[in-house]
Amino acid sequence: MDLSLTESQQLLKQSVEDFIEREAPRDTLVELQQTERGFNDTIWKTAAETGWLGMLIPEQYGGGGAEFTDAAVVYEALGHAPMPGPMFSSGVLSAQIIQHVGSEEQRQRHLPAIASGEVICTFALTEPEYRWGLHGVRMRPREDGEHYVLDGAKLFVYDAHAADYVITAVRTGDGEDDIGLLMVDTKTPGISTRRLGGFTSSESEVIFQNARVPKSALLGRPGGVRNALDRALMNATPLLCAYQVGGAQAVFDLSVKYSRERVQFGRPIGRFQFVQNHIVQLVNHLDAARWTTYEALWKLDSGREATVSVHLAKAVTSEGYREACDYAHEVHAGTGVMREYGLTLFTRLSRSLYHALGEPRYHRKRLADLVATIAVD
Amino acid sequence: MDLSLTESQQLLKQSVEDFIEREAPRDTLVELQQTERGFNDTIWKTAAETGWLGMLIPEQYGGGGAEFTDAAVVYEALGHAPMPGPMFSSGVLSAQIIQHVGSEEQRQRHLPAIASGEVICTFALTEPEYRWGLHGVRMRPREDGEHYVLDGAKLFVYDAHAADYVITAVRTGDGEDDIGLLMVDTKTPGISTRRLGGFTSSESEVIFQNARVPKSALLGRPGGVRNALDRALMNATPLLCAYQVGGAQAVFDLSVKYSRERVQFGRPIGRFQFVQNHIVQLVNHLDAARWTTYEALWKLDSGREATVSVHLAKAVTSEGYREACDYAHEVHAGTGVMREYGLTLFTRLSRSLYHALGEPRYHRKRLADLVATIAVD
Amino acid sequence: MDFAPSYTPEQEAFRSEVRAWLSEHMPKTGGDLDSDENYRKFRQLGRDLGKRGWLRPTAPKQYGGGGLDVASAIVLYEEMDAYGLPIPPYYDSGGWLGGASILVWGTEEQKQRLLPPIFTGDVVTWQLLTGPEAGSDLAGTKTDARRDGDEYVINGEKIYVGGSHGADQFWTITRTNPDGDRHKNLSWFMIPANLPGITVRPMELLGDGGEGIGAGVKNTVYFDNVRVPAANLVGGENNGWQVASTHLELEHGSGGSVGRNRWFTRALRWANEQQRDGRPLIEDPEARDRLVDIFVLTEISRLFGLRNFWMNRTHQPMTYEGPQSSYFRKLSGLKITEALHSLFGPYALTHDERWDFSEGTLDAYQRSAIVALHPGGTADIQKVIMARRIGMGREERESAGKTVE
Amino acid sequence: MDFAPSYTPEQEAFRSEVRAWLSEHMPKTGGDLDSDENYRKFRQLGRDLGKRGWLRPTAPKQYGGGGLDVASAIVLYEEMDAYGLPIPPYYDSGGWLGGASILVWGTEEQKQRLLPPIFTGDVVTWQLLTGPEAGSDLAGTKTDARRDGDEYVINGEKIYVGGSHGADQFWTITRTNPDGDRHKNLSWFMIPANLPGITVRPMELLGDGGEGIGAGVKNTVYFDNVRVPAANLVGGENNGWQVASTHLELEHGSGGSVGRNRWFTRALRWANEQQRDGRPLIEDPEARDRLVDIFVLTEISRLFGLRNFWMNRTHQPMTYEGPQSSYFRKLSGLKITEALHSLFGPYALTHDERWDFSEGTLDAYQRSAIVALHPGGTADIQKVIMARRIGMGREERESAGKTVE
Repeated sequence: MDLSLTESQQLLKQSVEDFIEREAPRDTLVELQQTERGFNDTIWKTAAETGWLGMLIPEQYGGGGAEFTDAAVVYEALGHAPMPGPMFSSGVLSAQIIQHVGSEEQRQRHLPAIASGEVICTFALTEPEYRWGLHGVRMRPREDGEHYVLDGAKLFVYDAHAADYVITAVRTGDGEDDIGLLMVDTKTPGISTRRLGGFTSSESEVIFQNARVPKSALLGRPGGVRNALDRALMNATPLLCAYQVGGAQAVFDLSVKYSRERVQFGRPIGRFQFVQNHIVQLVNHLDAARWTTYEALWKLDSGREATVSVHLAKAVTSEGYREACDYAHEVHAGTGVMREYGLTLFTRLSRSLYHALGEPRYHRKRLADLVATIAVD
Repeated sequence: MDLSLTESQQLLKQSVEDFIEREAPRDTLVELQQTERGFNDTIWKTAAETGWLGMLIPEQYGGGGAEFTDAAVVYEALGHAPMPGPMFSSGVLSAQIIQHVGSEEQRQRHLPAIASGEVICTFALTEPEYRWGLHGVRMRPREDGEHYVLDGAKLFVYDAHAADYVITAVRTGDGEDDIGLLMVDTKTPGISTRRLGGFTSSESEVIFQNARVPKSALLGRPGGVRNALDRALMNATPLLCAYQVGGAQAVFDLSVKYSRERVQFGRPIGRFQFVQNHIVQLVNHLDAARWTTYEALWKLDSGREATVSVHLAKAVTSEGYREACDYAHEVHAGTGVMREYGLTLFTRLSRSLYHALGEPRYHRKRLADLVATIAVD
Repeated sequence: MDFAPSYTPEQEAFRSEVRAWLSEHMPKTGGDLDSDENYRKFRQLGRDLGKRGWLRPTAPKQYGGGGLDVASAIVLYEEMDAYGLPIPPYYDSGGWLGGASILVWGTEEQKQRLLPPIFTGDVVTWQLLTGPEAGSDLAGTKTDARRDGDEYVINGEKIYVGGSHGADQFWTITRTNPDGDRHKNLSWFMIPANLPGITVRPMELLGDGGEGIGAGVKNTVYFDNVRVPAANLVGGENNGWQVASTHLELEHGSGGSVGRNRWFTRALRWANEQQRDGRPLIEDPEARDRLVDIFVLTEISRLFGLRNFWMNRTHQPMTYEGPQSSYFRKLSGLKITEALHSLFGPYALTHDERWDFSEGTLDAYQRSAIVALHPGGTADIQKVIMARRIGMGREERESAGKTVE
Repeated sequence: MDFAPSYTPEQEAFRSEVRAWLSEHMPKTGGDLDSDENYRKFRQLGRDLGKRGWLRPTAPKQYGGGGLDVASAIVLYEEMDAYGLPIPPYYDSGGWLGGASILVWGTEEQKQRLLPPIFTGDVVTWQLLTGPEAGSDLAGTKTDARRDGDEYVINGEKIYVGGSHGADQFWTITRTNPDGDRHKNLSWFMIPANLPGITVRPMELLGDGGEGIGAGVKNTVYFDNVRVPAANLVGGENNGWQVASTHLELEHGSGGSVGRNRWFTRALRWANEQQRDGRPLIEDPEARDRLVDIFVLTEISRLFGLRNFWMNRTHQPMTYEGPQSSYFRKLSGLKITEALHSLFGPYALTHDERWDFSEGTLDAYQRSAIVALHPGGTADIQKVIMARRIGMGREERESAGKTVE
């Protein structure tokens, strides 16, 4: 048993933190958040050049071939910034899908481009009748010779506005398993992407109007997608959790600092037990998120069955990040809602990522299905 | 609009409180709780003689014909003691069922005896496959000439160990509405009652073994029971809520008092914000319980449709009483779990009454069914 | 007990009158309710209501109020509520709260001079309470007022002020004796907004574009040697904390309300309209659970507000009820946003013109419920006041501030 | 990162040895685990374990411990846990905590004299911490120890002590200088239970007959001019608060655990066995939701315990982790009781011999989870310590007490 980071993981963490301090301090991120694209090229290039982007991608496809926990160290530090950009959508989620669902040829074609940052990719599942999970997929392509023709909309797709490819889940038949994933080039005529306004992070619509996609864009074989996709999602989710843990940690750090600096009634506010109570609840959520996430990562790295742990981690982490921000706002009162202070960067993410890859209720329901069948001792 | 008690309600409240101070102070009740029967004759006789027991029963049947809110004033004061005994089971719940389900002849026969305290009555619905509501009723009598023959068990029946009659819900057919209510004399051969041990208040089993009950014991007509029973339950429930409100109020009173008297670290503990937080949460639960209950009572008294308010009140009150006790235990720490102090009298009731007449989830589900059909403006 | 206001035939006649008048005078509005165009319409409606004494229905007639009884005032609130509007139909908490303090603490001259413009809708008033250094600790303000002849010279800064559409006057609490004892060194002023030395600058906050008319933007107000006539000092020098206790009490919720939180009916309507897997969302058991969560929370809020309304208007002795209602509303706001997010998923976070079915209200509420945690005293401050009023750990129980309504 | 203990071939061989030994020596028990008969069997098992050094596996060999490495100790815990038992298999938190304080603060003579009886299972030790006047405020004790020649004379009263089956010795914290400064006027004693002037009387508490072996009954211990040899003063006169910091730290949870809370597996089993409407309860969506609630809470508790176990055994610098784990366990205990009540309805509240399917554990837990809020420091005290250790509102961060394990 050893719950510490390895030396190389600590160095990795330090290198991300150094970069953030240099290139992406909080006031820069506050400004960036106001821009249309939401991130900038420095961030993207660094992520690619340092290898953070493609860390999880096997070496033979141009990636770092790192362990899940190594990558999580990076994503936790990114979440602490909080660093914007499609790193997770492209380098983790899409790459995992291509790796597990795609053919060898598709892996060789797409993964190196993703790892190098040359190509940005994301995953589109949900539709206007929003529901996470494959049974919510209704979009059904028409076949036309060597093409599929797509009509309809994918909604709440993270980072689609910045993506070159959108891996689009479509229905190929009426059966539960009749799902296909199309590697759709966003420059295809008839496809448009647009970032949605509001308290979301970087969710977009993708509209398909008579869009012709070559059949070769189909990842893997039709009908055999479900298990491979599930595997990819199980692998990717804990990295998103790590990003959320980093955010919750930052929100904790801010709150403790503010509790020391802010003076009211002649005392630092952290001396008041009401304020202490908020921070205690906050740190409990933070640590619950952290350790459920770490255990899921360890199970993946050590080849153990990780499904229960992944669902547990995502449920706990999503609830925890949201709660952590709420408590931080109670600590900060008016200061916390000033845009320049930066707390709301996290609050926004805590909301948007609450439902990313399935809201807590979804993961709790899946947990119920899994644990209900655990052998009773 | 007038949210105050009337002068006569205030006098009523005072008279119950005076009686409790004289005859049933808390240390007496702590002793009484340890006895097999759980209450004594002084309490029972006073409840009957003062008219508290039969308050809700119409005057022509020997009762007080009082309004719901009048009776609630009494039950709130009783809950504040907390006064034990089958007052609610007999004088409210059973009497309401007989009044609404029974024939005129049955009303005239049973209600005066209940009002005078001569006869103690209770209501048995749930069975070993516990579930509140009529669809949990499986016990099916055999017909034998002028008798029904009963076999099986009713469980978690409040006060059955002290009852002369148990109004027993039985199934008369397979349809949802095929329910009969039998006025069963507990002295009938083949019937036994026994109080259940544990952290319950006064829940009992009633066992039927080849018990022969005359057909005349059937309240009303078979098949027409559901609506009338529902009406009786809707009328009775807010009185139980009032009893719970009284308990939550007592628990609040104890906690505030203790917060002043108990000194730790050189200060009364109520000066610590952690302790203040417990009491704030407690009083919020208390007042939510109080005002949802009062509004339900007012709707009943003024002839308004009260179903939504009754379900709301029972859900809020049951959750609130339980939470109130939990917070009171946080305030009291070790002192609160000493039997002689008396707080646990309330804690026990807060648990047992949590599921009485349906647990909060049941009422929330019924609320969902009702509010989902409210006309949308 | 009677939870419903009862009306005399005169009051029922008054309802008909109000209803007819409103149907004739209610402007057509749409889109962003906080737009300049909509604001102008609501502002005009306010002036029209004010001319009839309907803007401050229970305020004394001699100061421009309506002089109406409570039941008639409820009639007015209810009829306005049918249009989803409060009285006044634009942001004027400064007038409501400041007016109350002047009624209690002002001289007769001040009441005659200062109240009619507020009560008849001639002016919009902003309250300036919070400073960068003085949030929860209001009495720690570092905005100073120094006497100079017939004037006071004010210097300092106040934040989280007002709304998007400007104001005619401000009131604020200042330090008139920096060396004086706490709570005994403050003074309360009414200040024309156009005095030289005043600068108003919008803040960048999470709640921008939030729900409600004119409640969107907040501002910083800077005072740079602003000269205010001494006649505008209300309640006497160094008596400002007393004057403030009146409006703080009301701001902490002791005034109560007869209105209903609209989130349940909105959520119910959308849950009926939205489809999931080809069926209305309302048929999903999870969705129903979340609706009931919202229902329960809003019902409790409504009942606390109703209780306070009754206690306040019938002059029952009040203690912790105001801050309780305020605390509950703040915290249940957060819970409701989470329930809405669970109910509608990512739709709860977008005001996108193509996809948002809520006219921007869902997205705005996700943010405004967070912002609402602090104004009028943080949730923690409400608990501090409740603890003192209930007498936790102390025999003496602090009493509520003096209000009139 | 590695969440699983890794074992050498020697350690795996040790597992086989332990397993074989346990299967031979484990007594047959049944019914009320707190019965006198069962207790005697567990007590004997403890002595047998003690003879092999398995009762305190990581304690130094020269004082009667096992001198084992952490991984071997985990092997032992796991194998005992398979029988649902802790080590020691009877109530002896006094030995665990007091032993730790003596190891850190005792003289060599005291270690050699006092530790072996504890570590080999010869004695059962009770901790006497709380007084009627000193609950959360332990340092406020009014139990006095006055030096008289080679002895100290002790007078006072301690409550919430021990279990149902008596003890051989006590340790407690006393005031040796009533006029001294707070925290500098206390002394820590080991006291034979049979000294004249000691009276033990059972208390009547909510948790009577609660879960766990010997944890049911609590007692009051009265000291009436009890003469204790000065040689039993540990850590020096007026240094008692330091000595206490060691066992308080452990009691606040910093020792961690590798065990699992059994409520989830129990609830799951019952939900499979219990029928509702002719189908297993587990098929009910509400029931599944409650099971997941329990699962999530117990998993978080397990992970906090595991983290602390690792930190403690590998001597990582600890701050707030101990009290965090303790706080979370206390509060989640209450939530679990509510989930169980929701799951099983009134069955959760009865130990009736005919109807209870849980062998009394459900009913006992409904009460013991309430009782568990205060021992080892109330939930509030855990928060106080967390605040100091995290440095809320202060730059200096208090460090955790010194422990050995």
